[in-house]
Amino acid sequence: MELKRTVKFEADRDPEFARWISHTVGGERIRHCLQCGLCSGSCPLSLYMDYTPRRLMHLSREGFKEEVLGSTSIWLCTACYACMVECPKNINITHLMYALKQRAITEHFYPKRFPIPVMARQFGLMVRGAGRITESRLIVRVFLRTAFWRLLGMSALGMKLFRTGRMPLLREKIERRKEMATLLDSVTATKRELAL
Amino acid sequence: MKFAYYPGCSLRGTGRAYEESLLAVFRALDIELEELDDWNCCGATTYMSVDELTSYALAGRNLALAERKRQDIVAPCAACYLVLNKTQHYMEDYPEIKLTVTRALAAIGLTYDNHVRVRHPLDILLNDVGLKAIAAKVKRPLKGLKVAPYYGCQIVRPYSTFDDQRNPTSMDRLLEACGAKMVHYSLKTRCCGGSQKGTLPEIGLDLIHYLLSEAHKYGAEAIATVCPLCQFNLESFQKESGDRHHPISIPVVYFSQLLALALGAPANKIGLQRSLVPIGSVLAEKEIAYA
Amino acid sequence: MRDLHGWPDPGPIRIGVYVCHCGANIAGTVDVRAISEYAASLPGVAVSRDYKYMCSDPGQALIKDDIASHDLNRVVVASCSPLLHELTFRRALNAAGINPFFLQMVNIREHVSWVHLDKRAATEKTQALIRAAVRRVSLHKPLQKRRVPINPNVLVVGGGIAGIHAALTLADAGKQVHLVEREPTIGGHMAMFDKTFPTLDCAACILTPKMTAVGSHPNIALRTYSEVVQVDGYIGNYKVKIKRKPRYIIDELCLGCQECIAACVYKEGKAPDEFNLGLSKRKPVYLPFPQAVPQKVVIDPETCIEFKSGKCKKTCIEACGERKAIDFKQKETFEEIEVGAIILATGFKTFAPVRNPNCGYGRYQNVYTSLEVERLINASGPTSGEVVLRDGKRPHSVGIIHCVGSRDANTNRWCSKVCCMYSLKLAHLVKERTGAEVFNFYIDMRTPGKGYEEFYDRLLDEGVHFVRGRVAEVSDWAVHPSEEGKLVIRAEDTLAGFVRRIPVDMVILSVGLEPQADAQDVRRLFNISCSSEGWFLERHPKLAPVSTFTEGVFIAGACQGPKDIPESVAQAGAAAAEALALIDAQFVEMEPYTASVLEEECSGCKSCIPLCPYQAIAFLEDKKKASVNEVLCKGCGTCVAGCPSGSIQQNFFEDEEIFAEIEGVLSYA
Amino acid sequence: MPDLHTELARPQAVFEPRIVAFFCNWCTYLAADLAGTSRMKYAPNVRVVRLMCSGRVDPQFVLAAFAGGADGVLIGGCHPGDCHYQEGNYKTLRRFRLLQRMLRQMGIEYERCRLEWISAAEGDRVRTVINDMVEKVRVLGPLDLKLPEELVETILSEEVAV
Repeated sequence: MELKRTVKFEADRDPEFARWISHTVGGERIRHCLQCGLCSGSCPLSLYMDYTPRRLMHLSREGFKEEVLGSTSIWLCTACYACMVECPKNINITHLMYALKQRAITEHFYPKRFPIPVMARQFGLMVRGAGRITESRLIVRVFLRTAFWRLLGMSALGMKLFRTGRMPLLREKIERRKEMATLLDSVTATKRELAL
Repeated sequence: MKFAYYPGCSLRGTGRAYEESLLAVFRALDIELEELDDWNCCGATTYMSVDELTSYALAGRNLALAERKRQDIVAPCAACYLVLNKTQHYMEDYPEIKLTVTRALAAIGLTYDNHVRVRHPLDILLNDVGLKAIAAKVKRPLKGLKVAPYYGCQIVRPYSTFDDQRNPTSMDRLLEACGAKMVHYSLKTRCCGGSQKGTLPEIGLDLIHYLLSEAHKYGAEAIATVCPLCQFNLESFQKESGDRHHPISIPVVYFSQLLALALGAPANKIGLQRSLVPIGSVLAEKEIAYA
Repeated sequence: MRDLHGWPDPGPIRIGVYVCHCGANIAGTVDVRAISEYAASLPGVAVSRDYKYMCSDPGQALIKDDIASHDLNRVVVASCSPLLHELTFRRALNAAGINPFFLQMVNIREHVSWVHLDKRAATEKTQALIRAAVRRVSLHKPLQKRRVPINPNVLVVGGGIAGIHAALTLADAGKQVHLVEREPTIGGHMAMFDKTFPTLDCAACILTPKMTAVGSHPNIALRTYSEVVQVDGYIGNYKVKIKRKPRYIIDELCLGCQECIAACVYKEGKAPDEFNLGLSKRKPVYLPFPQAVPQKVVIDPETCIEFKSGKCKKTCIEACGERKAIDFKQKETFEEIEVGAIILATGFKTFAPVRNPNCGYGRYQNVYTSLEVERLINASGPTSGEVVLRDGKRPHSVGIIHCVGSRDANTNRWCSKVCCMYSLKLAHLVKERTGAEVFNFYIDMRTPGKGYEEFYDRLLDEGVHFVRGRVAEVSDWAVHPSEEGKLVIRAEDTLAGFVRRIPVDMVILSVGLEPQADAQDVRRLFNISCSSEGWFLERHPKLAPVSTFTEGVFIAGACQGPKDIPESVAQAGAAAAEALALIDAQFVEMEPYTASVLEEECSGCKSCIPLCPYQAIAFLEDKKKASVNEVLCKGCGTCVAGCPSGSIQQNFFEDEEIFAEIEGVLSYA
Repeated sequence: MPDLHTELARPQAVFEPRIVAFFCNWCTYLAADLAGTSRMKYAPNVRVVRLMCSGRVDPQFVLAAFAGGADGVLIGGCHPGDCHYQEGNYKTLRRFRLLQRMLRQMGIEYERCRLEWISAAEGDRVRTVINDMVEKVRVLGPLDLKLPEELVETILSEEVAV
């Protein structure tokens, strides 16, 4: 039997993190949370989570950053918004999940070869280059960088989709592709300027 | 009625049947669509989760393009509908987001002043066209075809104003007007797992199985969807999810395919040939001529 | 012509200005010392002081002493809202021998120190307000309050436990009480319950004697199946119009023998029984419940054959025989009464759970509201006290969901206060009657009250399960074989830290309390206010909990906010006492803010006459002048503002006084 | 290209508008009291004059306030149908419409004179209305009413009542 210290000291808390969560977009009402657990109950993914959404809300507002950003829950959220429309205190839980995901990526809090950040990156590159997503190409790129063996398992489905015309390999792109880079660079510049 | 049509990337890929059938429906009902000139990816949920500001800017470009034409947007894809709406809300609520997007748009010579309404086809069919008008144009009634309506997440939640967020009924009413019989089951707004199927496959398969088996349990002969990703998930992984639980095979179509069928469009013009689980035998059983 | 910038002749006017610290409430934000010094510099001010608590005895003594020693004839007090202490300081002036209307109050607490953070800005604003008051008070004229006699009769609206208790208290004190109830019987919600928490005494046993007492009290005129439709007049002198709906039974002749019910051509119930919330059926002629007061039957024209076709055999009339108490031709009637005070005890309604689709009400037949279960448990209810499902089977497991329609931004934000306790009561009763496993799903257990926490302990002892978590969904979606055919309640067990799925046979929704559907109409009828939630608004949340802003109108019970029985009764007693205090004084003093016409300036244009909602302005044909009847005038001042020749004036709100105030807040020192 | 600093940070305004408010005793004055007891914070630019009913607001009061240096005038009454005196607020509304037209002719902007229905329970609305009005008037700047003394007198002696 392996025993671990579970007591938490004040030094374990990160007050900056607590401040950040209640000041970030969507965090305005996190302090109103009454810990009723309706978010967890309505979440279709909570049955797989290490910390339920309710616990994440509380851990975040108290500043337990390690626990929150290291949690599997933030990666499980599918943004189905069930928690948000149910929340009796109108807390924007879905958006906070986004915010936590972003923070975890910036601070490198995710497992190696974890597909979500990889997918996001590939998605970003494709949008920047073409302005639109070609699903077939995105999927190939993601699997190559995470679990390429899965691609083989998927090939049967891929063939079916290809045959029914639902997997066109032709690259979708917009005409004024240059605008994409300008648009995205401007966002980056403003973000830096405002320290967002 | 004339709208700016925003297909989004999926309707040009796995969701082609959605586009084909939807255009057929709008044609049959004399609603004019003009594809939004040079539209770009909306930013979608994956992007949203890692770089939200960027996705607001991407959505902002589409909104600005529509505003320049003074048209409201029709966005059939659930993710696009959500992101475009969310961008509008957040630009109003958060000055820093508004500033970022306004600047980015200015850099490519565009402006956006919040004049565009982002509409879903369900909304337009129900509120602009109306059930009566649609029922009057039904040429091929669906003859009690038992359909489980599946709304999924992002159409009704959290921004829809055209339907109840917890208990939506717009698709039920539309398909009933075409003669279908709606199957009532409790999971019609429960998440299908979305892109989780791609990233955490086992979990995605469980969620897919729950939906299929509940619809099946209450006697559904087909599932109607409003979202390309839902349709893809529910249709493509029936075998895999069946392997984990018990096998279920049920056609999963877009609501617009059923609607187009009822309005008299030929099956091969509304993407029914692209189904992985064909609906043909079910239609034949009901003696619904679909050729 | 008015002088915009000049001072009125200060002449003999000597003003005292008193700035209250209100502890730190005002002094914390406003520089009271600087204000007092500033006031001293204003023309006409003879004395200026600041003091810790002006409303205290020493504070008032300060004013009285100054009036005597400094020969003051005007007083300005800068403190809290005039609605709190204007009367206090007017009394002080009166005691010191000057006219009480030589006072002007400045509200520097509610309107300044409590709403501003910037000390400098708050102090500047205070200066402006003081300047305005000093200017205004110089123009004040001596006024006299009017004394009006009070009608000693009282109207009580609503015959639930609060209305019953208020009516009995007043009647026992010898007052004539008119009790109006819109249902065919009094008793309200309490009559529907089986037991009451935490003592578990039988609701009927404690309520019925009071109901009978109301029915037989010589001082109570009970009008059931009646509604107030019009209210005119003012404190001490209200005229109330009451509509009596036809029950198609002549009250005076009906004995309550119920022979007609037995004789009705319908052998079985026909329409959903309102009292049993539709869980059983009643005949077109019925008594709402066995202990109903008055014991007079009612005929429902919606279901009675005679009303529908006119071709009924009318066996009821036959059964009634010689009494001839049935009258199919009865019409609604109107009656006018006069009272001096009114007590509103119109109660609440329960939250309609269809507004929250996730709890499955209306979709799954074995989902009940708590009120429905009260009827199931009640021995005189639809199942004679058996707790059974719709198919007649006894439930083996029951889930009680708290906070349905409470503490929820999507429906009602407030805590309904009584649900935790009644849920415990239902848990106990259901377990006692059925032996089922009972699960309570709660957010927080709220049991503040005498013996309440002990009752919670008792339930814990009895083995009832408590799951801390708001229920996300009730559905028939079975994931596990043990869930097949059951209602599955899904909620996070927040104390355990994971989501649980609990299959049950029966779900009870502990629905919250809401204002009555027509609360806004009633409020307008009696000219009182509602809180933003729709509850009747009390004059002061702590110090005047049963008074309203309309004098002579009091509120009691759950129409003011969620309340349990003991609280409702306590409030009803308080409202009765307030009404007694009012009418036993025999006279009421009215503010003298009435309008009057300056005859020599009136051009006789009559434009003021339609402006008055009280018909208080008459046109004197002989003089061709308008004239205000002071008794009818309520002092709104609308005619004053509307007079084209400026020939109507309003006491205490004369044009000059208001102009002085406007100039005062604007001119910079 | 919009300038970042002007858009994000409100310019440090030197102009503090002066606003005179006429609140009825039964609804809006009580609402302002409620805002106080609820410790809501709002801009300190408004000075309240208490009247029994918004129906007592003589258009001359509004003109006197503008002539006396006010940058804005706020009138607060009970919601339609809720007047303590049954229908005083309807009379106010009627007069207010005429008054607005007249102010317009005098070059006084629409936003400077405002009529709001605020019930006794709406403390929060007092805060939002006041804050909003102060901001709007601040943007308009000081009221530049260069009226000669005689004109002021004429205005005040003119018949403006309904």
